[in-house]
Amino acid sequence: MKAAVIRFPGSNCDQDCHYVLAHHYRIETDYVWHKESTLSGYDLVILPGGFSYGDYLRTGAIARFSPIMKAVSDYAAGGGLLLGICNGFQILTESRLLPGALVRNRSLHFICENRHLRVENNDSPFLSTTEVGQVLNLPIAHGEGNYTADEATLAQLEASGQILLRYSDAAGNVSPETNPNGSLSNIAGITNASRNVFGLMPHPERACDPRLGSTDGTFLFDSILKTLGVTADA
Amino acid sequence: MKARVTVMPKKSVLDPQGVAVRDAALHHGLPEVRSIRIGKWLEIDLDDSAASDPNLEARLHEICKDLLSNPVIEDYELKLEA
Amino acid sequence: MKARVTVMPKKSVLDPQGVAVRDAALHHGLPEVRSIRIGKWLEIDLDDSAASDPNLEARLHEICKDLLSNPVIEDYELKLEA
Amino acid sequence: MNTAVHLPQDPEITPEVIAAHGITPDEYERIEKILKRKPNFTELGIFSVMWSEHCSYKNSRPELKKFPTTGPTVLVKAGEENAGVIDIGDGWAVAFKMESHNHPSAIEPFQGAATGVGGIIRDIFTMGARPVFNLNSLRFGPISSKEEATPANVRHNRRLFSGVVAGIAHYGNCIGIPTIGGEVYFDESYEGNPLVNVFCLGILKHEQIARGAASGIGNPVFYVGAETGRDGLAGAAFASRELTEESKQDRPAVQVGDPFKEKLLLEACLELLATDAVAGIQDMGAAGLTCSTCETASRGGTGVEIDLEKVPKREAGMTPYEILLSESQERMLIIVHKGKEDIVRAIFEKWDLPHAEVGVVRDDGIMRVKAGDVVVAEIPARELADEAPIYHREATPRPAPQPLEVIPPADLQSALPALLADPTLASKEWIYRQYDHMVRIGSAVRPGSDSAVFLVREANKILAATSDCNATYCALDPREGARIAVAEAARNLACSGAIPLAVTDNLNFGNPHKPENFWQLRESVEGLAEGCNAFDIPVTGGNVSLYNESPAGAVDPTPTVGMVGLIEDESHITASFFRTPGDAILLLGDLGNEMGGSHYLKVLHGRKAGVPPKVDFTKERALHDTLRTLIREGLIRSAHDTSEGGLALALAESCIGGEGEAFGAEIDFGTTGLQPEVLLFNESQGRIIVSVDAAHADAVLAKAQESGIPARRIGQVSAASSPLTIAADGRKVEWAVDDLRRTWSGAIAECMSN
Ligand SMILES: Nc1ncnc2c1ncn2[C@@H]1O[C@H](COP(=O)(O)OP(=O)(O)O)[C@@H](O)[C@H]1O
Ligand SMILES: [Mg+2]
Repeated sequence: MKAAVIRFPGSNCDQDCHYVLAHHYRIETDYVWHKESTLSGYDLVILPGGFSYGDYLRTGAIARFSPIMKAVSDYAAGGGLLLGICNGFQILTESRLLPGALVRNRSLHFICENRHLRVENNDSPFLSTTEVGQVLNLPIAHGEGNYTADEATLAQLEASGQILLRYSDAAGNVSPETNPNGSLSNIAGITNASRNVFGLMPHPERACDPRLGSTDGTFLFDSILKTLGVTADA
Repeated sequence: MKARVTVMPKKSVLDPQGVAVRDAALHHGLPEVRSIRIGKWLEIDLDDSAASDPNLEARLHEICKDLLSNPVIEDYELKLEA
Repeated sequence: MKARVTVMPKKSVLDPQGVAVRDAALHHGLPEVRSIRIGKWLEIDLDDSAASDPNLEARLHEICKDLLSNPVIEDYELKLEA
Repeated sequence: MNTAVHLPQDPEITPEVIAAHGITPDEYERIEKILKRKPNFTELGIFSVMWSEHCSYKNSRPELKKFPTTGPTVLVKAGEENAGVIDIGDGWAVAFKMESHNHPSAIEPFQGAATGVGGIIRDIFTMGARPVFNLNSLRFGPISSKEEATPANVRHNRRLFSGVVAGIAHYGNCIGIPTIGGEVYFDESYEGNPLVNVFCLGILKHEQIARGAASGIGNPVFYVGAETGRDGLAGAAFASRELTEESKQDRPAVQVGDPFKEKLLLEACLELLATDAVAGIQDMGAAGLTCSTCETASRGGTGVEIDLEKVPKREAGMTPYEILLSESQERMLIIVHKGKEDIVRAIFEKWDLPHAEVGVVRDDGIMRVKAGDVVVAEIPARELADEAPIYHREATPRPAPQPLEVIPPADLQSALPALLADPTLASKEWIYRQYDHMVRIGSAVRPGSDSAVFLVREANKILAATSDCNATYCALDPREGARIAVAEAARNLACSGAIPLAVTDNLNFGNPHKPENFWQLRESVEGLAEGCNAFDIPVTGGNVSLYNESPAGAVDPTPTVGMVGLIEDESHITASFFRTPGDAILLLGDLGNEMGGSHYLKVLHGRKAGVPPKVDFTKERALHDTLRTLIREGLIRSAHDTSEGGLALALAESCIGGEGEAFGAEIDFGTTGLQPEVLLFNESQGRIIVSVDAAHADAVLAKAQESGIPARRIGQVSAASSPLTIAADGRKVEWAVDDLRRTWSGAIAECMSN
C-alpha cells in the first residue's frame, strides 16, 4: 500500500500525518507538493491540517485552486480513499467534494483540547473497526470548525448515514453542552455519498501514541488499512 | 479601473462574529442596536487594459463565485467603477 | 434605520490577506489584477428610536473607533441610512 | 573614506534632529570620530537604531557579562550568534531564546504579540534549527474587579490580555509550532505597560549550526522574504523609550505580521540550509536591513555593500532612510557561496517567495549602502555594530523590605477558593486552549503541569521546559527574587523528571537612568547569575527590555527565566496531578513559615510587603537530585512544587489540575505550632509535594531522609470527588473539590466574559 500526504503552502500537520503512516504503521508514504498535477499509484490520500494559504479569505478557499486539486478530485471520483483532517476537511468542503461549509467557532476563539466523539455510523472504510455508539477521545484544534449546511443537505446527510462523528460527552450523549464550536447538529465528521471521502475536524494523527494521552486515532487508520487489506506491523 | 465586492453571510447562516459584536455594542453605548452582520469588503485594482475586455464583468462574477465568496454560506455584490 | 461601516487596513499597513488573494486571482483567470485590499463590511440595524437622538452619529463614530476598527492599523467609513 | 551624499529630500542635521533620534551630544561626537566627518541623515538614522538599547545593550552589557555562558554542553555561546546552542547528546543540539515585545503590544496587542512570536521564531531558524515549541511569559494589569461597573482601566487590561493571547495564538498556530507552556501574572505595576516575552526552541544536528557572518570576499548577498514597506519605522528606537501619551502617536511603529509568509520562509530557509549554498544567514529583526547588514559584516570581519534599488519593496517612493530602518517582518539576509545563486533562486521560487541579489561581501570592513550609483551611507561595520557607547549607570539601593510583625488572619474556609479564583493563580486553560499545543505530536505533558514535556521525534529526545518569575519577590528584593526564579524553574523541571540544561532570560525593567531602577537590574542579574552557577547551567542568551514604565512608574522588576531540561527516559516523565486514590501524599522539604511577598497577603489583604522567602541553593539542589533519583527508581506517581499560594494551593492543584475527574485528599499535618494561615499559605522555597504508592511510602521517606531531605507523610489521595480536607493542630477544614475546580478553572473566563 502507498499513501500520499498533500502539502499545501501553510500545511502544518503534514509531517505529523507522514510520521504516523510511515513510522507508526510503516506504510510507504510520499509528500506530494501542491504544484504537482498528477496523483497515481496511491491507495490513500490525506489532505492534512494547517493553515493553507494562511487561511486567508476563508479556510481552504485558496488551496482549492492548487494544481493538485484537479488530480485529487479525479482520484476521489475514481473511488480512491480521501481523508481530509481539519484544514483538509475545510478544503474538501470548499472544493465541494463534501457538502456544507465550516465557519468560525461560535466563541470566536481557537479551541485546542481533547474531545469525545460518538461514532454515528461505522459503515465506511474509515471507521469500520469501531462500533456505532462507541466514544472516541481525540484532540481538536481549530478556529473554524463550526459545520453549517442548509436543511436539505442536513436531511440528506442524516438519511444516508453520512454523518460519521458527533461531538458528545464521555458517555456518548450528544447535546448542546457537548458542542465545542457551534457545529450544526454537533457534526464533527462527514463522508460523501459514495463513502470514500471523509472529512473531520478532530486530529486522529495526534492520538496514535500512548504517551500523548489517547490512542483512539488508531481506530481510524486501522479501519483504513483493514479496508485496503493491509496488516499493519505497528 | 476598480471593482468593489461585498461578501455577506447569507441571512440563513449564523454569523457568530456579528452576534458577538452586537453584544459588545449593546454594552458600549449603543443600546438601540438590533443586529449587526459582518462581511467582507474588497477593493480590486485592475490594469486599465482590463477595460477593453467585453467579458470582464462576466469574468469578475466568476471569480466572485469561485474564489471571493462561498455560495453555500455567502452572497456577494459586485460593482465596477471606471 | 441602518448604518453601514467599511473598515479597511490603512494604506501603509501590510494586508497579507489581500496579497494572498491577489496572487490567487492572478492565477485563476484575472491576470489584470494589480492589487486587492480586503477589509470588513458591517451592516448595523438600529431601532427606529435611534433616529431621534441628535448624538447618534457621534455615538456611532465612537463605536467605530473603539470596537469596530482598530485605529492603529485601520481606517473606517460610516454611512447612515434612514 | 568618501563622503556619503546628502540627499535633497533629507533634513539637515541639527541638534534637534540629533536629539529626536535619541542620540546624545557625546554619542554624536563619537559618530563623527568614527566617520571622520559628519553623518548624513540616513547614517544618523542607522546609528540611532544600532546604538539603541534594544540593539546595543549599551546600558546593560556590563551587567550581562556576569552571567555564566560556558560549559561542556555549550556549542554556541550567548551573544555570539542569534541564539545560543546547547548539546543534548547523540549529535543533536537545541537552540532557544526568549524575546520581548512589550511596547508594540501595549500599542497594538494583537499584532504586537504576533510579531514578537514571529521574531523569536526567525532567531531560531536562522541558527539552522527547526523550531519545535514555544512558551510565553505575560504580565498585565488586573483583569478582575469587585466593583459593580468594571472600571475603564480593568477593561483596558482585559482588552490587552485578550489581544495578546489572540495574537500569540494567531501566529504560533498558523505556523504550526505548538505553544506548550508559559506563565501569566496580573498586577497593578503592569497597568499601561504589559510584558510580552516569547520563547522558541529549535532542534538541530551539530553540523547544521548556521552562522550569521558575511564570509567569503565576493560572495553575493541575497535578500529573501517579504517586501519592505514602511512598517514599524524605527521600532528599535521606539522600544528604547518610555511609553508616554505621545507614544500613542508613534503608531506607524506597529508592524503587521504574516505567519503564512513566515511558514514559507521557515521551510524555504531550512531547505536551503540543507544544501551547501549558504555562507551566512541572518534574520532581519529590529532595525531590519541595517542591523543584518552591519552585523554580518562585523561578525565576518568583512564589509558588505548593498544596493537599495534591488531590494524588493511594497511601496513606491521609499527613501533610503525608510528602507534601511523599516521593520517589515518575515525577511532574511543570506550570504551565498559564489556560483550557488541558482540553488537559492530555485528554492525561493518553489516557495513563491520574493528574493533578490542585493549586494556583495567586500574586504574593506565597510557597510556601504547604495541607491543605484549613489552612495547613501558608508560606515565602518564593526564600529557601528560593536562599538556603541557603554554606560555604567548609577545604582541606588531601594530601602530593604521590613519584616512583617503580624500575619493578619483570614477565614480559612474561604481563603483557599479566593486564592484559586485570583487570575494569577487560577487555571490558565482560557489561554492555552487558544494555543495549538499539540501540533508536532510531541506534547507528552501539556500546559497545566509544572513543566511542559515534549517528545522531539526527529532526535528521539524528551525535553521539558518552563518559564518562571515572581516579580512581587523581585520588587521587594530583586536579588533574592531573581535567585528564586532560577530555583523555581529548576524545581519545576525536577518535578517533571528533567535535568536542567540551560537558561534563557528576559530582563524587563524600568528606565535605567533612574538609579533605583538600575540597581534593580544589577541586583537581579547578579541573582540570576548566582542561581545559574548554583545549578551549573549556562545562560544561552536572552533579551533586555528597559524603559518599561507608564505614567504611574516602573513595572515591578521582572527578570523572566526560561529553562529547558532533558528527560533521560520516557518512564521518568512526571506530572503534577494525583493519579490514584489510596496513594500516600508526602511533603519533601520543610513546612516553611515565610509569608513576605506572599499571594495570601496580596490577594486577601491587598498588601505587597514583607521580606520575600530565602532560597538555599544547597538544599534546593539536594532536593531536586533526590526527587530525580526517586523518579528514576519508579517510585513517584506525581510531583508538584509549592510556589505562590503555598502548600494549600499546591495540594488543591494536585487534586483538581488533571484532565480527568478531580481527586480528593485527606491531609493531616499533625502538630505544627504554626498559625494556620502561615502553615497553609507560606511560600518558603524548596518544597515539593509527591504522591507515591502507599506501599512505597516508607521507602521513599527513608531514601529522602538519607539524602538529608526533610520528608514527612502528610496524607493520602482519596476517591474522585471526595473532599479535600486539611487538618493541623487540632483544627480541620474541608472543601468540595468539584467546587474548587469550578472556581479555579472558570476564574479567567469569568473575568473575560464581562
Ligand atoms: N501564558 C501561558 N501560556 C501557556 N501556558 C501557560 C501560560 N500561563 C500559564 N500557563 C501554564 O499553566 C500552568 C501553571 O502556570 P504557573 O502557575 O505559572 O505554574 P508554576 O507556578 O508551577 O510555575 C503551567 O503549566 C503553565 O505552562
Ligand atoms: Mg510550579
